[in-house]
Amino acid sequence: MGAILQYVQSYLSSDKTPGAAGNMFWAFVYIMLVFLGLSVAVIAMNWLERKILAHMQVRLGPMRVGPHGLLQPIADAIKLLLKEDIMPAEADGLIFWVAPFVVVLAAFTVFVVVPFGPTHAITDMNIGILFMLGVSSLSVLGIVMAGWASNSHYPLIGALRSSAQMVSYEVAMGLAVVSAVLMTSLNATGTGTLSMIGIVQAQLAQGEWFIFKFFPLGLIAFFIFAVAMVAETNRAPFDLAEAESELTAGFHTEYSGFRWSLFFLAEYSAMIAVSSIAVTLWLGGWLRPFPNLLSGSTWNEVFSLVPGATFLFFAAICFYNTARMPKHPYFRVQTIGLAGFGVVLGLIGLVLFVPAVSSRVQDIFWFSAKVAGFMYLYIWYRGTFPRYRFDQLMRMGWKVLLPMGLGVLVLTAVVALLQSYLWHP
Amino acid sequence: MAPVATPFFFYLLAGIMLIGGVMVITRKNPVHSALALIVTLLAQASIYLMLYAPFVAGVQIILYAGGIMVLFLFVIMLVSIDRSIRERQFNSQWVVGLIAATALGGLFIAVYTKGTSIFPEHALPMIENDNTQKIATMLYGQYMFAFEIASLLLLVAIIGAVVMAKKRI
Amino acid sequence: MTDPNTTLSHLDLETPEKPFLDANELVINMGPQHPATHGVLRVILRLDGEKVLGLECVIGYLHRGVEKIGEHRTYTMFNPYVDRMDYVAAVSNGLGYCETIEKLLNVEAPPRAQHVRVILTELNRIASHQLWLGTHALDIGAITPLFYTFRDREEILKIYEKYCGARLTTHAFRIGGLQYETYAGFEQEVKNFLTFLKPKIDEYEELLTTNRIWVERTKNIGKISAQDCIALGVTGPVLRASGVKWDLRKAQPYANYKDFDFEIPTGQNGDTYDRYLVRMAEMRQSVHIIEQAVNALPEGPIMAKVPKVIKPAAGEVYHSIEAPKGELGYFVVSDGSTQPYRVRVRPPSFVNLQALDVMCRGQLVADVIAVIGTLDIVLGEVDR
Amino acid sequence: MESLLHISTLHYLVLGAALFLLGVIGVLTRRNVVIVLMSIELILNAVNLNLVAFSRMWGGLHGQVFAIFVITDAAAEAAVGLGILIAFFRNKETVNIDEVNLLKW
Repeated sequence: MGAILQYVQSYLSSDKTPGAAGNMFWAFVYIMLVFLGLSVAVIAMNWLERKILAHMQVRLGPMRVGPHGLLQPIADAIKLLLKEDIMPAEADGLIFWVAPFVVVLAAFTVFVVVPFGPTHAITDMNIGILFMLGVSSLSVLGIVMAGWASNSHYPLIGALRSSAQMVSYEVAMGLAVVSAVLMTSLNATGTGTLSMIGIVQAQLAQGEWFIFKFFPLGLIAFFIFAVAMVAETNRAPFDLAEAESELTAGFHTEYSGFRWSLFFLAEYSAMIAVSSIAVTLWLGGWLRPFPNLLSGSTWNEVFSLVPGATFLFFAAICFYNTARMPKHPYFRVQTIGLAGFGVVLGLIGLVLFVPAVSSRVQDIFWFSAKVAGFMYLYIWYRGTFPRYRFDQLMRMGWKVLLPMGLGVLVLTAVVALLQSYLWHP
Repeated sequence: MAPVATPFFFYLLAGIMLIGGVMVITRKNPVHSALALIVTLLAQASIYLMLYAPFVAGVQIILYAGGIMVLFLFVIMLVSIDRSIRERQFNSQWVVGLIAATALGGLFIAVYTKGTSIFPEHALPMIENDNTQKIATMLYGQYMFAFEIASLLLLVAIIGAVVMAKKRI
Repeated sequence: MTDPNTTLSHLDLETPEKPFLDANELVINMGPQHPATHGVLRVILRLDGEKVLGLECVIGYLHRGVEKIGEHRTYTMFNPYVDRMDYVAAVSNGLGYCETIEKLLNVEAPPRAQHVRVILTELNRIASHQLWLGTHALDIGAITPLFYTFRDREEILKIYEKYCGARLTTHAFRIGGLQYETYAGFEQEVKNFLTFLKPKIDEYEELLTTNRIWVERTKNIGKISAQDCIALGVTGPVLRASGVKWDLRKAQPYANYKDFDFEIPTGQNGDTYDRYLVRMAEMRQSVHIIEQAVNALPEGPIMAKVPKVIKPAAGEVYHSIEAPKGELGYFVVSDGSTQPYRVRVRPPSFVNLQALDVMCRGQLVADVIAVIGTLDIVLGEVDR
Repeated sequence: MESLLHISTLHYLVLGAALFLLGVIGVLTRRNVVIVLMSIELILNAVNLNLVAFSRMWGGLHGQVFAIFVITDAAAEAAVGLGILIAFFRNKETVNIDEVNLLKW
């Protein structure tokens, strides 16, 4: 018993990830935490997307289930779980059954290496970024399997489209990633790293986020990645695989109920995954903003208050809306619910002010805030852009992004080489 | 954490690979074959990890499972397979083929039973941490020429594939 | 892969089953339950990969026999039925029918009625174009304009509701004039609406006109030449976008359109983008017409002298108006009884839909969606 | 038993040999070109496994580098092979390797 306790405690003082420290207990705890956080994020994302999109489109969005529709995702989840699971008679049973799980597995596995903080990752792989790209590319297989197994025209075309699209944009994406990885090698030893934590630490050591590195090269690489990642996740304006006006619902036309919801889950967690790659590679991962401009312990103090303040701000919004609720007995439960939600947010905010908590959670907060920014972009794109046509999409991937990616890669290498010659002749 | 070459994982992965391999060559439907091959490839990537070769494992996943196999699936879906499923699956020389393969297997067994002694008892120590960096140094140093030739090969392959698959150029 | 039940005519689709990579292969049924066919249109597409080799429209899923019903109703009783054809432009349909019967009876609606008719019809044109814009943009993947246009279309429907009690199938006009006098504050409300709408049209254009994806998706898509348009009898914005300056409001002025000053917007390329621009310009022109009409709204009676039982002399008449979608014509034959002997409607959507095949050949599947959207068809009118 | 539980290079080599054999059987007996190509992938993978296992045994990286070259080669081979397959399928409408006999008139 004591030995187990000691095993559990031994990690707490460590400055490594549980995977790197070889501590199975904490690795398991982290896996559970990431899984839980991801599920909550997907649920929140579902609600936020509907609300933000609705407000962009001069409507209210879900308002009925819970205050301001807060419980809508849960109601939807229950509905989807209770729905009949239909399998077409002519479908290839096994593959039809396995496909959604493949997609979900691919989307969730990448989070093994996502660094939420210097110690807040399940493990730190030597080939972290390669692993992420590789595993996220496996979701294509699930999509192709789903489309083919449905044994129907529209899903098949949707699957072909999305596989062609994802394979094409992976190339441009890979080139952009390589140019960022190249930047990690600008240190005394001259060797870079593929490890996700190492990449962020390289940005910390160089005192510069890679998006600003070799301006505008880092920015262009980031832009290429930002475009490719939208295409990679099959979201608007690149949502051809599920373009409802053309292919009804694309590769998941024949899916229903629980298995359809798995595709939904996978889509959103894939969005979070690629956003976290972008954040890690170019936006400094868990580092707080303005590390150079606003440096010093005072500013550190100020920035450590931000997480708590953010939650208090959300709580304040909740209370403001509670006050605006109609004063009618019919709305009593909803008003109380909203106030309760505000109280919970406020309590979380207050807890985050405790220095011990704040210092441990700050990294996660900054990382999540940056990812949340990307999530907002995704919603914004969806509200603003029409959909690309397939040949235009391909032309953009191969004729615009790929040459740009190659150019940026070569230029980055040239500039890095010049710099190293000038600094260490 | 250094990968532990535990017997359990080795036998598990080896089992998966062999079952997958058998499925590849026995399934009627090429899509099933391709999926079995993907499982085999992923298991092999895990075996690479056990062999202290993380970079090769990553390349295996990203290139083989994510690239080549998607290409295979793509082509299988383009060509209609309805007819080939209904046809005979094995060619007429299958007996000869099996005998040749068995002979080759016998050869392998002979070589391995005779040559076991040349393998060292314990593998030499290997550091995993800078595996990628070392491979990069070798690729761009000692194997530079081979690397360039490989890139040329890929270019030729791309052009060849386009020329052959395109209806009108 | 081929659907054995597809009936094929001019498209020699009955090639033997060939694999997908080969030319003349894939035959796909788009619709009748497809989200982007604007109702129950079924399009049989012959595809080479994603390229359209040809297509055929199968219609009739919404056939209600409106023309036949006309033969069994009195002239007055048939009036509400025409609203159900192009249900998004019900007022235009009513105007066409009423004017046709008036022509048959040789009566003319009084000036005040004419003005109100023009106001309501032009409002209807704006509403129809707004609905077209929203759904067309939705088909191309821009989901937001739909909500903007529906928000503003609502204001028009409110004016209708206040005027005659109905929002969609309004039955606003009667043979010989109007049933209802305008309500108090009608003019002010219309004027308010116009000032409200002008910036909104700019807002739609802001979202789309210079949006690169929108331009790429619509420029040079679904091109049709002026000759083809004329040969196929295509009318309305589709014809004008191909560069033909043909608008029945100018060419054969009906109601009192000759009193108003307005332009006929035309395009040059005859592609989807031009049709979009033409319709946007038409909305502005309609605003201009309504402004003139509402400022010069005369006093006076709203109903001409029309007998209680309409019994036109035996004869036939064809009258057409410029509906939002093109030339809407009514051919009515009277045998001297209280019921028409024959009512034939020339619906613009039906005729324009013929051009779909010409416009889509050589384009991609995704463009078929855009072209169906840009033709602005209403299946209620196509099938009648 | 002891030798079974202690995983040595030989274990990997035997696994590689087994995969190689499976691949050879697939190439020699199947009629479907796609499956033949996949069997070739199996063979290449068996070779890779051996290379990496030897690289582990000698503590060097040459085997791994060579494995990467083999993977590159496999990609090229798959692209060209599938290109040929598509061209063949377009002409003959079959993926049957027995009918690849244009040289036999």
